[in-house]
Amino acid sequence: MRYLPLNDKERAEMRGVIGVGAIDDLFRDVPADALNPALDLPDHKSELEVEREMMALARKNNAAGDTAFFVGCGAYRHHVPATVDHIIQRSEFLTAYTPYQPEIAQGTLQYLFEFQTQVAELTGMEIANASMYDGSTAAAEAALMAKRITKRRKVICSGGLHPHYEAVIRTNLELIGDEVVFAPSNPEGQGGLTDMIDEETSCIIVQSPDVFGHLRDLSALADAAHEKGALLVAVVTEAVSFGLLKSPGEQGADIVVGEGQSIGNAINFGGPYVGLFAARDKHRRHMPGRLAGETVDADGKRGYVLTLSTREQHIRREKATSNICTNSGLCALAFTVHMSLLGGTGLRQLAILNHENACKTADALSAISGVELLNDSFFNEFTIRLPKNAEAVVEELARQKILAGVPGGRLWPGNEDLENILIVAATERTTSDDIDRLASGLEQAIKG
Amino acid sequence: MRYLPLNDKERAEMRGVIGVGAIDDLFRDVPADALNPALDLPDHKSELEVEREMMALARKNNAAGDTAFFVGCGAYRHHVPATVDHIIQRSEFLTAYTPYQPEIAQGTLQYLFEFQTQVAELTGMEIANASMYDGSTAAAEAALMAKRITKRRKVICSGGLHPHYEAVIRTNLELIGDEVVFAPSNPEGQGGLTDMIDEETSCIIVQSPDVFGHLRDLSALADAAHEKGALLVAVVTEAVSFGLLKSPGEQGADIVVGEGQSIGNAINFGGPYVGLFAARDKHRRHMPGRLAGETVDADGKRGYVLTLSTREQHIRREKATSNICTNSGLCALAFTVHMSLLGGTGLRQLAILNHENACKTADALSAISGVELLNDSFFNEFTIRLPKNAEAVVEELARQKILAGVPGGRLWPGNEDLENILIVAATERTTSDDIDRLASGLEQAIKG
Amino acid sequence: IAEPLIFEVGDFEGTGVDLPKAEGIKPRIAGFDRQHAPHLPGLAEPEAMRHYVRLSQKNYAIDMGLFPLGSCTMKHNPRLNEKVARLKGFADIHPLQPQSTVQGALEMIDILAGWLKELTGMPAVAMSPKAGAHGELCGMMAIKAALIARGEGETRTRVLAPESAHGTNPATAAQCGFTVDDIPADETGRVDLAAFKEKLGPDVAGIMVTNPNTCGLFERDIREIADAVHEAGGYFYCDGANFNAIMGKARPGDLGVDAMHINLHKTFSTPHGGGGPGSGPTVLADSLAPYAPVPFIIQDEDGFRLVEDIEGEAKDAFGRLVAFHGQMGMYVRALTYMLSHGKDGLKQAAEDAVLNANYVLKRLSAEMTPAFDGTCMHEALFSDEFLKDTGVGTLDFAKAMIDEGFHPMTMYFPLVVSGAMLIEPTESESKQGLDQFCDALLGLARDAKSGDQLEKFKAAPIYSPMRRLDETQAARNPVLKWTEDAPSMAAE
Amino acid sequence: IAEPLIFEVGDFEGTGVDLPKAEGIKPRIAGFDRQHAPHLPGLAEPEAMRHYVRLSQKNYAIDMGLFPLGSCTMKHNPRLNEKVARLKGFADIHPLQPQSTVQGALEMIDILAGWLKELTGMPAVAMSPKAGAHGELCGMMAIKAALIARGEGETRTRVLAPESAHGTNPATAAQCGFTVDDIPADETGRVDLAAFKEKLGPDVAGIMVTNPNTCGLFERDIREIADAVHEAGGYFYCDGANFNAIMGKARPGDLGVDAMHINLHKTFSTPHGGGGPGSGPTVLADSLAPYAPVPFIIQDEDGFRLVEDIEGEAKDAFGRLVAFHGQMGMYVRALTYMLSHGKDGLKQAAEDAVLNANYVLKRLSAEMTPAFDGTCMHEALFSDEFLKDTGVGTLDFAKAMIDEGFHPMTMYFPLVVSGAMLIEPTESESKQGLDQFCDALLGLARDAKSGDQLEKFKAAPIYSPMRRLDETQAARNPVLKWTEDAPSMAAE
Repeated sequence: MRYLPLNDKERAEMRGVIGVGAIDDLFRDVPADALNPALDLPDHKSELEVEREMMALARKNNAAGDTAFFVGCGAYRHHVPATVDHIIQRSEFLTAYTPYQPEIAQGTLQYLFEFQTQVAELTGMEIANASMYDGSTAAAEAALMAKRITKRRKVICSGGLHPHYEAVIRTNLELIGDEVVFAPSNPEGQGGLTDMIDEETSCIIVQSPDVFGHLRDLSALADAAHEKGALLVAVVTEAVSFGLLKSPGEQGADIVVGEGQSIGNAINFGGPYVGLFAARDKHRRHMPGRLAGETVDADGKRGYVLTLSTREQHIRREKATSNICTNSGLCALAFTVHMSLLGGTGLRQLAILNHENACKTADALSAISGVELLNDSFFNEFTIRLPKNAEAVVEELARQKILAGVPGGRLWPGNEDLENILIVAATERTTSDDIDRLASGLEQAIKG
Repeated sequence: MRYLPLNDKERAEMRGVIGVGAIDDLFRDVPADALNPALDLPDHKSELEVEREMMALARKNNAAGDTAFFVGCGAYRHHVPATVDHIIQRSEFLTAYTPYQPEIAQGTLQYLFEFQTQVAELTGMEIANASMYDGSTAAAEAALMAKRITKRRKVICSGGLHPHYEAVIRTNLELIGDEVVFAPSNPEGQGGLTDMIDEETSCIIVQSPDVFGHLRDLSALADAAHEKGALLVAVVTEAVSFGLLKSPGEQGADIVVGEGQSIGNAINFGGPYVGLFAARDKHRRHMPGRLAGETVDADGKRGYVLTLSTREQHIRREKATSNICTNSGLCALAFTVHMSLLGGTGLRQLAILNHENACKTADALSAISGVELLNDSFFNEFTIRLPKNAEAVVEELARQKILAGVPGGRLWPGNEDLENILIVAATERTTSDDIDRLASGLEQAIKG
Repeated sequence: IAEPLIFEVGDFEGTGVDLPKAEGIKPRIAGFDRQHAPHLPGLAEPEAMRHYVRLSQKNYAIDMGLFPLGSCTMKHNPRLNEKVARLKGFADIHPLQPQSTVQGALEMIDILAGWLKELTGMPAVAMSPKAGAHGELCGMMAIKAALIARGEGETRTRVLAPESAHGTNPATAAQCGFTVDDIPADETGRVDLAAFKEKLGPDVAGIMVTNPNTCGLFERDIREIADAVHEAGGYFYCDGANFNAIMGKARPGDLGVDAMHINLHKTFSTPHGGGGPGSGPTVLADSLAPYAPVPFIIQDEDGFRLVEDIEGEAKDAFGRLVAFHGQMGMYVRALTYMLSHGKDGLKQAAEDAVLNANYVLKRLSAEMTPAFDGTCMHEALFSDEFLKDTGVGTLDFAKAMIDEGFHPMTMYFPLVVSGAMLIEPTESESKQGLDQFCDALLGLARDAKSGDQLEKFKAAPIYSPMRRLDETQAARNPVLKWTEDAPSMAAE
Repeated sequence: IAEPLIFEVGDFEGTGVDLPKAEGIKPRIAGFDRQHAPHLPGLAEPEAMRHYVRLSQKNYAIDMGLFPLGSCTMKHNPRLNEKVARLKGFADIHPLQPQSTVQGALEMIDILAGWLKELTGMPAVAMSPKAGAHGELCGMMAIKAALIARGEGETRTRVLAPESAHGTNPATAAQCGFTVDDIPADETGRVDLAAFKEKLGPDVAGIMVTNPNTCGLFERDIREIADAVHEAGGYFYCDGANFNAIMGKARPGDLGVDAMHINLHKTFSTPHGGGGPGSGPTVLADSLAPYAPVPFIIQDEDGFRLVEDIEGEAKDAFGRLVAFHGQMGMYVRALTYMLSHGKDGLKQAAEDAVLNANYVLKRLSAEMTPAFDGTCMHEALFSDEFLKDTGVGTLDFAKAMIDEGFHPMTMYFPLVVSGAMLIEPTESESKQGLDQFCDALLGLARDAKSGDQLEKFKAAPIYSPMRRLDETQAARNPVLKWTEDAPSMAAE
């Protein structure tokens, strides 16, 4: 086996040193009838054969790059500079362990510190952690954090929250007996959230741009929440929007969580992604996840360490802020490198391009007879209502290598009110040709 | 521009320090009417756009991996472990300069030393250099080296030599008035070379396996050459054959040149490749190209330097052994890494697989009525004669995504004796399915 | 040489990315304009490349040498895995594109699930957990859901866990609303069976046991433990962090386990990446399988299909753990690793891992104090007994390893051993490499005992990019991001 | 820490590659069996990975910092180029597969050829030369062929070249059977026009001039030189190694040049790779174009077509320089670089390269001795005048740069300047980076002049993976490969 350096001669020699005759002498504690089970699995294969087998599976999928592509809803297909993948593949980053030994992990620690600074600036918050698994788990952690801060056990989710995010929050909280109230999802815009906030509410969780693409006025919601002693948790699933839109921090959010995939990371069929988590400094000891902090070494030189670890499970065990003990290090590095290339200026330009392509797509689609655009405002994604079931239309267009967007039926199965809606995203990768193909394909599909 | 770190403010500041007003003040020596020509070229583009443009060109080609593939004749499609490409892409190897400063280039120097050792062992020779551009230029350099050693000006090329190699040798020698004698190419086997050797002959150049796939008895040729005071230059275009076949060194060759592409490198439409160059130790001061040698540093530690540079053009100028002042460093690294994974044991296994797949292919094709196998012996490539023009057959099969091999007309344009032959190569990547497709496609094409 | 932060080298007005020109379309963002571009520098590509290349050179990594981290299984990360994970058919597909266009991806996940089930002898697996701790959460949530379904959600609230458990175990139990009750270890380093049985009762939801445990030992009473907890009406959660020791050799499903997470980034070689991303699929026994979260994959006449609707077909599911379907990129790498090894290679890997650990245990016992008698599984545990009265602590000893060119071992864990040093070499090490490592540690042990080199240990590391860092100062006055004009705490 | 050779760590019986099993088919190799497998070790993947990763860490590279190598143009290598070069449509096509199946590849080469012709103002280009020196060979062979066609092959045998020429120029001329005659430099560092004209005669084949020249100066009399050599019946070969200074700013074709090679690995950013592979296409004027070697690409109604037959359509071609069609992998990278920059970016790059060099020239002139008055092009040349009587030589000064974290500059070249130091920063450097570099060099110059730090210079480098290596010993008793049981010359 190409990955195993020992040969049989060495194995025998080592058994001799240890003083055992057979390898199974080292497995004596395993119940004899359970040792060395027969397994219905193949034997080892050459790299050539494995690659061929995996390529055959990969080829059965319709890669986004081979289509006119308009799918979003929490994962966005952006262009990532080649430099990013080069850097994250460097052995010293790729195969490093969690930086618990800071003397030989400054590479990891410093980029996490840079990442935290970038995330804090983008979200408009005071501090950020070193990343979470993804946006949805970050949102659940935010709800748990709000509970720790407010000592209240009721969470209100906006109807514009991505339904997967809502499900993750609900799963984490309801199993332990907390209450999760979810406002109904309305593709034409959300309202009435403020009336739901009461003295039991730990936080309201609001996404903007929301899952339908609408931009939300977080300031008003923040005021309403704060008035009742509750926190505002803002959710952002498209990190590129930070380049163009007012940050949640500026609008009074107490915790901002987000999906960072858009910057530096591929769509990867849903993972791995990188959760962004930012908050006010006063809440820092309630934060989940890792934090890199600045310090000095024995020679007085600036360096970085993991800090405030008394919040974490390896110290606090059942009293920890969270059971999480990894972050999404390599994806955070991809984010940091891409962001360090973009800079604020580049991110703004990128955001404008995204918005412009979405505007052009929206115009092209809303010109089709029978198609209704439901958004007054949007960033790079919007919702249209079709005269027929959107899921069927999407399937039909997929056969023409047009991936038209996310139909309501996919995210809200069984919800008849939403089965005709289609959520369409554009990015800087969207071409005029893509838009033309979508528009004409959609026109045909509606007629047909 | 993403690759240019200066901004306009800095540029102005720097011009101030230098004491010039406009940038063109620094270009004063350029004739004014030639400065800043209008160019009929596009302006800069984003990475996204460039990638799209290059991908569009790449997609117009029929990649070997998407076909049943049997093309060889000096470039072979082998499986290269993923580790190889990872290592050659490391910044420290990829973006390093020629190792003229050995204190900070031990990485490059040590792998070149390892490469030289591997090449010497594979070819069965005493020494090897740090690589040449490719096999064909190495062959020309070998002819020039033989001239320096023997002080004779006539080279004899075997008819089994790859015609491109012969052309390169001829071009390098005939322009300076030397004589190149080329025995006629006979796809059924070469003979009569010994009779052509005389006292004016500096060397005979013999390829084995030859371009038609035949294995040649080098020992007899070496004896005949040595008897007349000439040298035997052996050419090997398929480095994997070293795993199974008796080395040229064992058979008395004085210089061995080869194409190293097969080990570690992709087919790359012909380049970059890596030339192998090995010789007897007594001729080392006549060797062209770079050599890495062992030495010690000021602390007595073992290290490596470029050595015997008094042969080279930067010291000897017009007296140099060759004008060559690069090697094929990164391709040599790929060779070295792949070879260090294979080891002698793995190379032998690989060679056997290649030979077996070629045997299976030969059996399948020679079973077709009208197809004649011309080889008694071969390694992973052989020649068949078809009842019709092979170039047309190859074109027809290409439309079915079968790349059947190299037709005689491609390598010997205008040679009617060779227009019906087809040279077919198999490697470890050849599958039974590929062989079936080729055999049935060929059968149809011959009938049709 | 110190590497500045990007904020200290980059141009805050600049960008290292070229983009197509915008057309100036009137924005439709309802007045939510960000007034200024984010205040972040944009580095030209050559500047960014150098910054991150130089930063990386301050890291230690598996590709440079041994990572003897007990309980963390840092093994070789094959580059084939990286290559395959970047195939467009895996990396460039969207989680919400029509399922008819991603049949190969669903099939790939299904094949991987099949391997995990067969290797563990368990009938079901929840693929979506994003890391080991997340997999624990998945397993404990399934237990919670099963208890609720049985009507015992309110009454069974106590979870038992050995003192030697990973910190995530109690944290996870607490996150699911359980209380945690410690089980003591016996003198052999295993669960004290009598003490354990005494703690069983009608309020026990289950037990969380790591096996092989964090002392590097196989819980030889595992079946008795399983039977006892089952008899008491509880579930058996197994922490699978140490599965590398027994993959292909023994199956948790044959030993009475109800749920176990598998760290794809430990056992199946997906890269650790400086702290993630991980992936922690959780295998489940029949008793817990119905409660597995969405999404899961089923195969019917139309091909593979994701079940995502929590209200419909998956009505018993305890919910959803993540948006989308989990760590696809890690699945691809793990399956590639499995296919490469095959059942024979995985078994050989487990055997080599155990052989290597015992070799290290044996050789180091010449100077260091093994925590327990006898052989071990895939990791060797030592106590600081041999450092007694030397003035050298476990931390000093570990930091001195850095100067010998090695990453320190796991220290002060498990808590049941004084000044614990836990060494897991994995199967990726050659005998030559292990001998170098052992020689270096034996030398250090002798130096420590010699009594005249205390200074060296206290000052270590010296040959690293940084010397010992002041963690107390970092925690007392946390600086968690770069701020313009903030005074640096560095002396230089 | 010393890294052993693979021969010292690997298993000579082992292999780190798994292969499908052979079937045992009877070989058809006519008895030419190799008796034993080659005696070479096969390292397991983790061993090989560590070996080469650790080796790499002993290298300096552009991705780590400035490479101030005059005449070598070490600029940033964009990773986009690497990505594109690995597209299967470029990397996985065979040079002899039917041309109908590689139309995109031929088109790509044709587009690149178009850029090269437009940027140089020349009507033709031979793409196949594999490196700069090979491109010189191509150009000089074309000249030889043209002379032969004119019936002057035997009579025009003398080539003129400035003393400051790259060593490859005379070596190339000699390889084509010419003799070489040196032209002296004038006091401004340029070709001495009068001396040059005196050397012209009916036996002159041509002149080889680097422009900008190796003193970093533009040959301001270039048109007069061209006219004179043409009038004398010779050809003008221009060494294009320094084209980076003028790309987009001036075209050799507008200045009377007949042939010039272009180093794609210098000017157009294909990676230097520790010494190759390079690529050196040679542009040709109408006078030489008919003699261009095969293969070349033409476009007709059927698409793109390679002309390969030296007897047929290409009957005037002087022959063939390489098997197949040249350095495809480098073409892809170079074209990607060109498309990224565009004509505006290339011009800006040349301007920035010249600006950076002049900034360095100006700043360093405070302590170091510029070789010539006035401004320079893309590289700054200093003499060792400022080190006079310090005991510090150019070599010592350069080695001391290593301890400051920089690669040394080009030393002792060009030969026309005493103890020359030739610095080419390229456009890839930021002002901040240049200032650090200048500060370091100014500090070294002051240290050298101070007279009390001679030791430091003589001992340098100290902070590198190795100290100064004994090149004399290496050459006196060459050890060119590892041999089992050979006594190592190392003291350790």
